[in-house]
Amino acid sequence: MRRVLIANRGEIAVRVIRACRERGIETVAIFSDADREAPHVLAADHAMHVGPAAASASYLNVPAILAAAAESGADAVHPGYGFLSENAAFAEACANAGLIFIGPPASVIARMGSKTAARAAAMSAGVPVVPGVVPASQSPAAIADAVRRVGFPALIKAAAGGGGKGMRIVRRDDEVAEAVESASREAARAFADGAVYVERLIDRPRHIEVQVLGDRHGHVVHLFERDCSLQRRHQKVIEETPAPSLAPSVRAAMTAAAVAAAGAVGYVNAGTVEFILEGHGEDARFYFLEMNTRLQVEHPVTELVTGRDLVHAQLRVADGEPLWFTQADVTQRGHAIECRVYAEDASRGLLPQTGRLIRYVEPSGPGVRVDSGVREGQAVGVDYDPMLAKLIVHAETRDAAMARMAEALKAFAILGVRHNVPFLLALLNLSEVRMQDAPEAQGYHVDTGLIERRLADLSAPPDDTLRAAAEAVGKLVQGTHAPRAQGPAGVTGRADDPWVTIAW
Amino acid sequence: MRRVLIANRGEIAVRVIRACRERGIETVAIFSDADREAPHVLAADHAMHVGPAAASASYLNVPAILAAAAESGADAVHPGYGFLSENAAFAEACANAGLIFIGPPASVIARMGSKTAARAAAMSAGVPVVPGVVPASQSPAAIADAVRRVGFPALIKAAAGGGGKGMRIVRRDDEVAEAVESASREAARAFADGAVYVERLIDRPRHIEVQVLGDRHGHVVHLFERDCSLQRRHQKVIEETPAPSLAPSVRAAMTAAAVAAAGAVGYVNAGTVEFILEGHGEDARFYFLEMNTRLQVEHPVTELVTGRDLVHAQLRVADGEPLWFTQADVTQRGHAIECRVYAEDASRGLLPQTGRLIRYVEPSGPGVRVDSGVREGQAVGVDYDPMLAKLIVHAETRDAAMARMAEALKAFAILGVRHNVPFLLALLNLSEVRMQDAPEAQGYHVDTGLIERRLADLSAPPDDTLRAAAEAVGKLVQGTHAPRAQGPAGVTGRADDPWVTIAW
Amino acid sequence: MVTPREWHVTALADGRYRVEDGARVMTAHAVRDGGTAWIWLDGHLFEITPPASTRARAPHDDDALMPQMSAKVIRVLVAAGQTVASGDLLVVLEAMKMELPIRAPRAGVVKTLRCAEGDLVQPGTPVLDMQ
Amino acid sequence: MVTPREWHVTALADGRYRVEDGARVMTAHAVRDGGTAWIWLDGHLFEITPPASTRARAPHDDDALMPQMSAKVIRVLVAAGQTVASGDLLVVLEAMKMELPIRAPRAGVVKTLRCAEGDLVQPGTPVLDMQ
Repeated sequence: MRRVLIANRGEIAVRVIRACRERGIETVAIFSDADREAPHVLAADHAMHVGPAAASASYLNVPAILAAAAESGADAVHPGYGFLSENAAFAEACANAGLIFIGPPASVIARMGSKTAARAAAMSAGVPVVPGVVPASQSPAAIADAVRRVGFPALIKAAAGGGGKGMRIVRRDDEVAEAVESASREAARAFADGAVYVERLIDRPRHIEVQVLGDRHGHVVHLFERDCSLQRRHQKVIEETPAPSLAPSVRAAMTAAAVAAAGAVGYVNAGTVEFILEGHGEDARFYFLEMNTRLQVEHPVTELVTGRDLVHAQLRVADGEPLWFTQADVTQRGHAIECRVYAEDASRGLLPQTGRLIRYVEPSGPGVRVDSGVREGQAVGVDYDPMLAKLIVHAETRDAAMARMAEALKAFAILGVRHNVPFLLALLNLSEVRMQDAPEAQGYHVDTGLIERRLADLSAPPDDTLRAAAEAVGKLVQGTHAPRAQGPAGVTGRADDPWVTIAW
Repeated sequence: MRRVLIANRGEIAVRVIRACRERGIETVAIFSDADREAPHVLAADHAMHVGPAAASASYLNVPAILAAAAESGADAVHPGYGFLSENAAFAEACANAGLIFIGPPASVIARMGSKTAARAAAMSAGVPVVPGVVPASQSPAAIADAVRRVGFPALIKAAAGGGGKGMRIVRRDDEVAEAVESASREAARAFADGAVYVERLIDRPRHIEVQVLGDRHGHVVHLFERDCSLQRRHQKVIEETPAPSLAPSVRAAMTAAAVAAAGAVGYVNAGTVEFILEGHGEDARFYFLEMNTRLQVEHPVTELVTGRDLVHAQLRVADGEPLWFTQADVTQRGHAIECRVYAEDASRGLLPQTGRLIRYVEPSGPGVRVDSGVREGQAVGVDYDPMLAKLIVHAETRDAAMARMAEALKAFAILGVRHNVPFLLALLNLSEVRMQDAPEAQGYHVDTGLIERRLADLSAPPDDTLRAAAEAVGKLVQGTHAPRAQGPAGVTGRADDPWVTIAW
Repeated sequence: MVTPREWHVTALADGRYRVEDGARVMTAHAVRDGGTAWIWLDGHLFEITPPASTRARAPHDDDALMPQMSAKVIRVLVAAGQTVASGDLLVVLEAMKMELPIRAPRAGVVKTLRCAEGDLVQPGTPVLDMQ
Repeated sequence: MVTPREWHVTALADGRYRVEDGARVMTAHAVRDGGTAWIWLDGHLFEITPPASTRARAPHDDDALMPQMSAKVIRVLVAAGQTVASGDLLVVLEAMKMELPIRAPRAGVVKTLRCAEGDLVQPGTPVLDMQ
């Protein structure tokens, strides 16, 4: 492997480019019209234009990407996450073009990419799955019938799904028709496959997933779990490892199940087996949810706690190297948390925001890692996911990691676009989330519905004293002429003027 | 401990302030006239002015610092490193003022602060020391006599010394007089104590030190070693852990010796026992050099490889907490390297430089940590140490860490002041330093004299192709009017004009 | 009600501001963007507009009928003249790969439709008017 | 000798520059400070001054007699009129807590002493003149 084309953009493209450079591998970035000066383009050795801003015409444009690979002399393709990363046809096309696809074989992607086939694979490997029904056909009537057989509350899910897209909860019979139609439509648009199936809704579950790594020589190891229960609209917001208050026996069973599931399908590459967890302590039950056959957004927490670099691992495995460590060599040390920093407005239902990053200053310091793909001056547009950066911290204990995260979030200065950092701070401050290293017996009361239930407490405005301080700054800033003040100046203000202040 | 005054400046003050905030402890910064807007002042909850720019009148001004502590209501003092950190009188004065001094008792500082007393303490704990002679008196004749008894080459060292100050090598009899006088004078100025002693010079030694941590309840553990052999003018430039090619039996003996030395003097706090290592493999011999009774500049590499936060540990130990882990819990994982980024000019004998940081962009990303105490726009003056930042990387292997460091150094953009980043890159590229995970038997050929011997190879200019590229950028920059270009522009240049280009 | 309290603010060299009231010292990041000052202070984001440049506008039910961002209309479920109940789904937008439902903020009648399927709609403009 | 080669440079929005020659793409950081352009490129630091603003000055033995930075004179070991050998210690300066020795760049005679112990000396000005 000599030259890798990264078929992605943003922070993950930068992340992969860095790892390649560290391994002495040349890199080729691809870019759309919107990304000519994006950080991933500047980070790479070469950059190829693949189309207009719309992802469908650029980062999802298979012929253009394959042409870029051929023209640039790349011999391998890293798909990142999202976009084409779980597209079996793309993996197949890469293989046919003589390119190493840095991921599992196309057949494995196809199998695990269908939720129904993945469910069957998990069951045959002895891994528990959520009770559910695959509709006899994809007609609205057949799906509605499947919902009624599962009983309420039920969950309609896209067979090809991921990231919460094409997923609908139905609690009453009269919600079924609209939910079926909208789930199918969203699934069709997001995955080019509108097929759905139905599961029993596990109420107040935790989302816990296991990182696995398989090589081309039949070895599979796990790198322990991640707790991703803090979600909004089925999208993860904060992830951490180790999972708080997870009984050791349950952890052992889940990691073994993940290795069994991956081994059963001949898995190669870094991958994630997602579970939902119901109940507490030794009695908690877990069910297979799906397998993601690619690097996960939240992979950094695993890297920090296990000390293993997953992108380096992907590159080595794709190059045919047998695993260079055993399961016994993998240990958890300390605690890591990731916050996803999004351009979205917590006071307006977490709606994505657009604008320009007039000021963008990342936090730094001991135990603080930022994986980002934006820079100051850049426009945040409507074309792509509104994630700006991932802020990840590592510390000796969960309490210390929580405190470190709060300080790092406060030091993350992003101006010009509304964002969710105040929301993340409020979330970390919820008593259910803080938990202060509580004894196991006390339990952990975070589940995937927590954010929705506590939304009102998560967009609380700052107190009047802080507001007055901000208004005093505002007066001084209004008097300046450049985006960056050029020299020192001073003002003393009683900020009780009737200015219009919007705050988060 | 509720409110800590940090009796220091720069990166270490910022580091300590961050740790205090993470533990819910309020912070008080002190500052001189030169540091009114320095990062450590902005990071703290409160800030007290202690005097003019000269360190002797501010950061070494004990009455002013004690007054600041009293006025701000601090109940503890963290001395950082340098300045008053190993000043027993200051530790004593803090204790007398009812302040917790975050360090060992004054009596331990005094004992280990005298190299001769420390030597005696090490010897009585059974730790090997370099053969040497303590002069009968501090008269030039007595010192010269001690030199002759040790034999040539000999090393004259300040009894109160540290950081290479007050140290002179003498290889011939006619060098003795000037060396004795200059070592005494430098020692007197740096440590207010001109006493010196004499040791046999160990030729081509490695400098390896062991991190220890003791609590107020009689427990001492070690956190393994650091290799700090890459030095210039007796100042460390690059540090790493684990020490390359260190035989496990030698590592075990050195760490045990360090714990014995610290235990023998009732050591409390984070501290470092420094050794020099002579020879290779199982046969290598180590000698006690000195003990530093404070946090060390290079402590981050130990934090990354052991997963323990040493500043948090200092705070907990100072608050009376017994050690919360045992020796068996301390393990080494991966490899960490630190580069000290200095404002100094490699092409002019590594002389310190002054100026303004017109552009200052730190690297970031997986496994990259920057501990810094400067920011863009700040002046780098003559009053303090020219260290701008510490760049620390962590990776699974030494090779991976070296590659990561090289990439991070290239991404560290510092403009407006000459600095040693190109020098550091050249140093990492020396075959003796790279070593490429060589088998143990091959040995490791770095010693404390390597930089001096290879200095000519470490300030090699860039090739003409790169120079031409820089000149093309220069043309475009010369046409701009603001320090930051406001919009995109383009130029195509054949940069063969006779411009004056200075490059490192 | 803003607590009247004296804050002293000093602009620093790199766009930071030192904010202090004798007891507490904080650092803010702030920039001006047209008439708006963006301020990041103690984990809160402020957008401040001086009184002169403010256009008074009372909050309005029909805010619910405006997209919060540029979006594409993917479905229109009502026609002009149609009577709707509070909460009825009127239009479905899509932006950043998500569906954004526009629901009736109250019971009423659709007066004018201002969009069709496939249109791109902008924030601040209602997708339809209600009587 | 500079290799004649075509480099195309594009200024980006935040003070970075994209530098490419068809085969290789690099990113530079650059700023102008008075007449000097500071450039960070591929791990090398460049200071570039255009021809017009350059004052020609041949390198000179007496460079060795000038401090490279502001420093304090802590010892003067010679007097005017004194004959010195190459390498003799003439003056000891101190800056940033380090001793900086000034040694004779060649054999000769000290013509004028330009400093005394305790003085602050500046870069670019010799501490003494030699014949």
